[in-house]
Amino acid sequence: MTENLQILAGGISLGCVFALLALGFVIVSKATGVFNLAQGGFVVWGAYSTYFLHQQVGLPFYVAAVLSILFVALVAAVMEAVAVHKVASKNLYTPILVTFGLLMMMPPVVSAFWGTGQLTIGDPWGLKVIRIGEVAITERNVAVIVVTLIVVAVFGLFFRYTRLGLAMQATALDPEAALAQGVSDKLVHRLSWAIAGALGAFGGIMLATAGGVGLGPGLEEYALLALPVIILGGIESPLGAVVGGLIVGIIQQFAVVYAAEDFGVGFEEVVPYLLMIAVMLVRPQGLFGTRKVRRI
Amino acid sequence: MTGGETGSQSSEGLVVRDLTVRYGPAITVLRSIDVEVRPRTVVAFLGVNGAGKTTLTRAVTGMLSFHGGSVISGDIRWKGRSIVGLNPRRIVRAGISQVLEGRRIFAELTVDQNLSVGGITKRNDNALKERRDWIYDMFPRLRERQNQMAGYLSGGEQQMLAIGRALMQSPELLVLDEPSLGLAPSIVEHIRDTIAGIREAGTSVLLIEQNATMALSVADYGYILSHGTVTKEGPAKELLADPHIQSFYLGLDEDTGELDAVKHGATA
Amino acid sequence: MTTGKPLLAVRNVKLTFGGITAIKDVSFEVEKGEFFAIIGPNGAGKTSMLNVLNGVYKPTSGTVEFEGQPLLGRKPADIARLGIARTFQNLALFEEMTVLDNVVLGRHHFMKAGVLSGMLWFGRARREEYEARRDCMPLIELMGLSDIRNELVRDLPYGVKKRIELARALAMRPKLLLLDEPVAGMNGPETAELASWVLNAKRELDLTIIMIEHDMALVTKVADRVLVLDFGEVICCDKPSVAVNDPRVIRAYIGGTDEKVINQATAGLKEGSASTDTTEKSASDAKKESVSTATSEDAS
Amino acid sequence: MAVDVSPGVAEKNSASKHAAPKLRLVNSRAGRIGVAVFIVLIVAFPLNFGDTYWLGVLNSAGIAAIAAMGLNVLTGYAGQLSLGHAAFVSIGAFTAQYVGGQLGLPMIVWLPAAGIAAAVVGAAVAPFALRLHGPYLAIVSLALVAIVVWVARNIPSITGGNEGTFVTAEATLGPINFAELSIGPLSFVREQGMFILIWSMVGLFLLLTANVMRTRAGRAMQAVRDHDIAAEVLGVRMMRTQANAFVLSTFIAGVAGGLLAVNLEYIRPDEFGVHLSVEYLAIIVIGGLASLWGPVLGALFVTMVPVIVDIFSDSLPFIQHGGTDGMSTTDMSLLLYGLLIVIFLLAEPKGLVAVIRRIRDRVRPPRKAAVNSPA
Amino acid sequence: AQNSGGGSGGSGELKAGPGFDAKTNTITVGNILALSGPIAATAREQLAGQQAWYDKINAAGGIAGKYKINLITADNAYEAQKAVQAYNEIKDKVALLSGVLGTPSVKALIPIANRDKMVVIPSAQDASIKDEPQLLPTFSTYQSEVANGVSYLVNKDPDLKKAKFCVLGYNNQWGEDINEGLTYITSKWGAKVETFAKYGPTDTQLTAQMQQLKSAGCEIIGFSGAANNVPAVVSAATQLDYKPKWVMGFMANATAFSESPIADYLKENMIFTGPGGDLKGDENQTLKELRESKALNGAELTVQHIYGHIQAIAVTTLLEKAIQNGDITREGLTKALSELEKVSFNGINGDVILTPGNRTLPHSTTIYEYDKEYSPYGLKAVESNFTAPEGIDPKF
Ligand SMILES: Nc1ncnc2c1ncn2[C@@H]1O[C@H](COP(=O)(O)OP(=O)(O)OP(=O)(O)O)[C@@H](O)[C@H]1O
Ligand SMILES: Nc1ncnc2c1ncn2[C@@H]1O[C@H](COP(=O)(O)OP(=O)(O)OP(=O)(O)O)[C@@H](O)[C@H]1O
Ligand SMILES: [Mg+2]
Ligand SMILES: [Mg+2]
Repeated sequence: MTENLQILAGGISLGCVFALLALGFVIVSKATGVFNLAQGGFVVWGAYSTYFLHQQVGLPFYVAAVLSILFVALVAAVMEAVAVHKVASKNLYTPILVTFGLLMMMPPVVSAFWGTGQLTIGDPWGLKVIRIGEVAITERNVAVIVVTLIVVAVFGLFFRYTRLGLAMQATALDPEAALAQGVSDKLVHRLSWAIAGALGAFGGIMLATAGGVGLGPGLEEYALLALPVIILGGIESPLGAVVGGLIVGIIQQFAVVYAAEDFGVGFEEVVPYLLMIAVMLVRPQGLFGTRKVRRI
Repeated sequence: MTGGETGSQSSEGLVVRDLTVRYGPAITVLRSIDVEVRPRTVVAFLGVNGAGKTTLTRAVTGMLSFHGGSVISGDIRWKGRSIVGLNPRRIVRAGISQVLEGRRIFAELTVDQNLSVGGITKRNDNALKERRDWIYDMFPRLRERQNQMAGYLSGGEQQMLAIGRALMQSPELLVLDEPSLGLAPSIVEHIRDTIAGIREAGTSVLLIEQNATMALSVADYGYILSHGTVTKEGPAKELLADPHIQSFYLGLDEDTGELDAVKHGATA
Repeated sequence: MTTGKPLLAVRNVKLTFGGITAIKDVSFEVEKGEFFAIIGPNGAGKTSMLNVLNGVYKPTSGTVEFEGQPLLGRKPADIARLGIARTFQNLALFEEMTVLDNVVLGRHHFMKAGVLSGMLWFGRARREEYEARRDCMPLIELMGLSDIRNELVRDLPYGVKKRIELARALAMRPKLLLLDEPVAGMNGPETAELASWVLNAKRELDLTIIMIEHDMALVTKVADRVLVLDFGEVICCDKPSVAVNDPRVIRAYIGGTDEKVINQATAGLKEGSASTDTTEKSASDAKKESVSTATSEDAS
Repeated sequence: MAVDVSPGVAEKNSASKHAAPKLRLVNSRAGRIGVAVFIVLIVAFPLNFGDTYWLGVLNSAGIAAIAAMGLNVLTGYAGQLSLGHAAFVSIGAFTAQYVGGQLGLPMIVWLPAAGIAAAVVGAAVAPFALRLHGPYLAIVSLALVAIVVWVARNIPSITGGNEGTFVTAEATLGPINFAELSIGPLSFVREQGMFILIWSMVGLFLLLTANVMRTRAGRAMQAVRDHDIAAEVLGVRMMRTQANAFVLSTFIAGVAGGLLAVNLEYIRPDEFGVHLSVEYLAIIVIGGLASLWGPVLGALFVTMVPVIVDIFSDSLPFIQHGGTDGMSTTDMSLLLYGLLIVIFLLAEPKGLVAVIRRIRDRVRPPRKAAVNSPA
Repeated sequence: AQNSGGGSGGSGELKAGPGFDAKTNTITVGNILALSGPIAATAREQLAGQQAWYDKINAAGGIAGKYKINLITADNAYEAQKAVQAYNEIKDKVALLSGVLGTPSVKALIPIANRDKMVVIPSAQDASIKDEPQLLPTFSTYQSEVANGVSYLVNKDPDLKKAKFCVLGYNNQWGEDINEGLTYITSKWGAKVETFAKYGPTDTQLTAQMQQLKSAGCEIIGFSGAANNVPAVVSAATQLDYKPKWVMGFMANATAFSESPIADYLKENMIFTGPGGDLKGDENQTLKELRESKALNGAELTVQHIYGHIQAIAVTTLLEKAIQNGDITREGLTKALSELEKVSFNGINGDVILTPGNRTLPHSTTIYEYDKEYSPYGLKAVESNFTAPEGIDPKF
């Protein structure tokens, strides 16, 4: 029992990391209709700039983290302005590849500055553990879970109740019509990228903590792990990202223990995809997605 | 220039002077156009498909650059200030709003949310609420459907929504691009009355129409656009009476004979 | 009209979407060779009715028979094969394909060749392609599309697109042609031109037509019978001259409060029946240079 | 250039009433010369050009071009965005080794078998795709990659499991062994023979896709892409069309996989991952979606540009060589390559095909198009 | 093993092929590795390690007193297909390949190397390639390493023979290798591998695996994984308050760990295995010189440097033999390889015995403990060139 609770706790924090990474995709997709592969780059930048500000400049960790998140948000917005905006409404394919090109460019820049070795980001959580009854959970995981929940709540409210949230949805649906109502598509697009950048950066920082995988090259790959989560939850639904993340995280963790041997090598790696397909068969728009409106 | 009957100062309202518009490097669509929309008037624009009517609306509402077009020469003044090069947001805030050709409602937002987007530049919630009620009164059909995804509305309902959305901004100049397209006669009539009502309420209207009978019957003044230039203009009544215009732009009933021939050929 | 077995029989069709009833209870019959119009206020369920006829929507209840065969439960593609073609209210062309390819697609179900023989450009595939193009060329010429047949549809003006849609539907050699607001967005002469093409095609190809249209002048002129829908229900189904004078139709559709609207709508009817002389000019000529001298009563 | 059924220029006034347009695949003299040159080059070029490095690069490009042609059928012509293409290439590759290597059957058997195996799986997944659109399909198709890698890792008797397998299938056609080509007294290196094989296949598939796309089945795919409901209402059977697109696309992918296997001589499940799928997508977008030559041009771009950039960045002064920190040549070329993709797509979202078309139009102005303003 | 004698190779008699510049008497050797991405740090250190040895040989006048060695690289991005491209890029410029990083890349090159008669020194520890005729493998296998590591622990504390032995490893061949080595050595005292917990290289959360190991009561765990997996391992173990003995490969260490919170756990619970010896001591002259070499550019000596050094020693040993034979063409080098009986590494690695068709890879392994004070690399040799007294299966 304790064992299972322990695995559940692990699954929840893993799920929250997935959710954070997925949310970045979801925001951009919801507001601009672009499927943004560069998200992985934000993860890298967030982690390394925090390292730089904390370990090299000497700022306190939290200050460094907040500054990095802001910095990456800015970088993301600039990227959107310079490279993506022009092709955003072209078709589905061109923006995917432009963002792929952007993704390719980011790690080399990082490794030019910080080399290719493993680094220590110096987070305050370290390996500290909180025990609740028999179940133990690292402080870092608590931080991930808490922040994820806050972020998601904020987003839910934001999209439902604010003008800007509405503007974002409208722009995604029809940029010209939104523009005609006085909604600046540029502002909306940039803002959504900035948010995605901030989320990616936060995800990156958490991944680079000692309780994560550490800071090193290849961090951008982790963003891709969130892809099945996005679909499972529904590509335009922040809530879906979270529920999807939790489902995948928890089931994957249990699969590691209870199913791996019977289903062959590498089963837990396909678990997210199998879950995604299972959901797709029943609900092609994902758990919380809405069906595309089409009529003739 | 304009032989209109209203003799007010031309620094009021919308004044387009010598406007030339081009798409890309080479496609010139409007050539030296002069247009004027005075306060509290309805001005109709007629012309065959591709004449450049929509392009004119884009020039006025700042949407040209979105389509890769630009003003090459000339000026557009709104209430005395040049609005060439302003972005659509500034223009909306200056009091010009538009109904795009082809409805363009937000298919995956509800009817209500569509209206909210329409009023997005306005801050006064009470005023918005009143405005919304006013629109629902004007189009009761929309009220019935207010929580439905707009994409599922019928063509005509979508057109009503598009007009309603533009009116949410309480504009001083409303630019309508083919508002009667696909509407039932009673609704066309309704919209005609609405346009007249809007004018009475102090808003001027730039009306682009294929349904010339409808347009000229509500307009004060009219322009005929052909291949990017104004080939004729005048008070709406005069245009309506002009036999050339009748034969080109007015309703089907003029051509009775031919159709009957074809149809009778069928039965013969 | 001839009686006997109708070409199309719609009985007690009901269609709902979630909580919304698009069609309440509609029954009507269309005879072979008839020009049948459907009118009604926006959102009355006209387009939905066409969608039911060609299988895009599945009605909640009711039956539809075409030439005695039930249509419900068949896929749109199968219904097309039975000989029902249509055009769309909001244009549904293949934008990234050429005009010619769009029209040739109308021949799709008359052709049989699959991927393999197409790949090898051999035998049937090759023969069929030649035949399909040969069959489509007259239509393309008829609609005045010859010069642009290799252009991509995307860049063409609205009016031209409407003509391509019609050509594409006619290429299917349908028995029953469904037209959803074919002249929306066209001015008078353009409307006349299109109407004359439709009537020509009807005669030459022996078509039965169901047309949705808000242009009452056109409806009164070309239709044999008019079905009037309101809120998904039939409020009238009769000759145009009868329908437009039906008070319920006037109230629901044409605009009951305002006399002049009725006058406007019925103007064509009166004129049409009054006028007997015919002109030799083709409709397309009329659209171009010649200035018609016909007069009309001023609507306002 | 692209699939073109246009009549000769002389016919443009359609003097001949109701004459069906001619259906020549290549309708201009320049075009026909081009085709002839292409065919001659496939044989003449490798035999006179011995640089195995560049031949090797071109061989990779050729295989990528074939695989991308398959993706172009699905994504370009049929409008289904897929990031799962690498999975089908890998099925083809392992099938080729199983049939050609383990069973020892000749190329005339293993090459089609590679295509068919991939196509069978393609046909099986086609029905799912019908319900999905846009990014949904893209990501769901990613699952294919993950699943195929997982399966391949768990059937070591065929795939060699994690560690992969050497490829012993032989590239022989009757007496011709492309891996050890010799003509009379002349014998050629492997790359030269493989060039002839690979680029002949490129030519063959160019012809086959061109034919499909100008005939009934291919037209239906494009129609479904542009407007599925309208296509259905015209009598196009969605399911069949979708399945056609998947089968054709994956068949081509499988054949490409077979060629990749013999060319590489060693294959491993993990090599056919997401990055490969993205590369194929990059090829068709950079080359030009839904165009015949797009995949070929795109493949040349995607395989040769990094090589050229590499050579170029090698000579940049501030680059670190050897084992110490600093930006390596590799990082530099990754950076430049990413930058090139971005710049190129911003400048020409329609791809290399559009660039070439523009250049051609500048050289030889197109005939006036009678578009717009129906006067 | 550096038989610097033998003046038999006058340039007049030397038959040379690609990679030899007769004007400068320079022999060029090539490296195929990834200089970007997660593996780049490893690659760079290996290169520096190779360069250090060549510098030393060149400074002493070169092989046979006159032939200098030049090192060039090509990038494989850690992909097999790119490795083939990289191979074609440099093959005409090199006499042999002094390093190919990554087992997949090595395997992809085997058929080509066989055809071209190219000799390749693989940077791989895979037992399956040890008898490939064109390869000159130099390292002990993963199997040997983990076996030695566990044997070391058990011999220090015989009570541990009754411990429960487990594996936490990648769900790929590397994990299988560790499992195989551990199964082999534990069978010597009648034990077995209780649990093999698997994870993917990109897994961030290892709580479930750790719970699995803990529940099974594992006390000694063989690990396969890279440095970037270790924080997650330590985090999960700490979370569960779980402290078995871990036997890690040297690839699992990173300099950065010494200043990170995981250092204490490493020190208490982990030993590392690999080639080399006392990284800071002076007993071994080769290590000392390597540590002070210019090629390291002031960096702290790591096992990866030694790894590269070992490859370079193998290269020069082979070249000496070939030069003695008067033939450094591809065929000549291949022949020299087939004639070479063994390669020795000055005490930084066990001997490779090159019995044709049945080679024996080094069975000895240096055992390191982790100590962050021994910083910053943190590996402190507690036993140099240790071979399990139980013996190592010759097939490893
Ligand atoms: N973005 C664009 N780029 C290039 N040409 C354009 C663009 N938009 C419109 N055009 C061309 O400009 C001309 C005028 O178009 P416009 O849309 O203004 O006509 P319109 O009078 O509104 O026609 P309609 O009655 O069909 O709506 C047409 O020939 C059209 O092809
Ligand atoms: N797919 C759908 N989902 C939900 N509601 C729908 C759907 N299709 C149609 N409706 C609803 O059914 C009603 C009838 O629509 P329909 O398109 O048939 O009207 P119409 O008579 O063609 O109107 P118009 O003249 O404006 O085109 C509308 O209220 C519309 O909102
Ligand atoms: Mg227009
Ligand atoms: Mg309708």
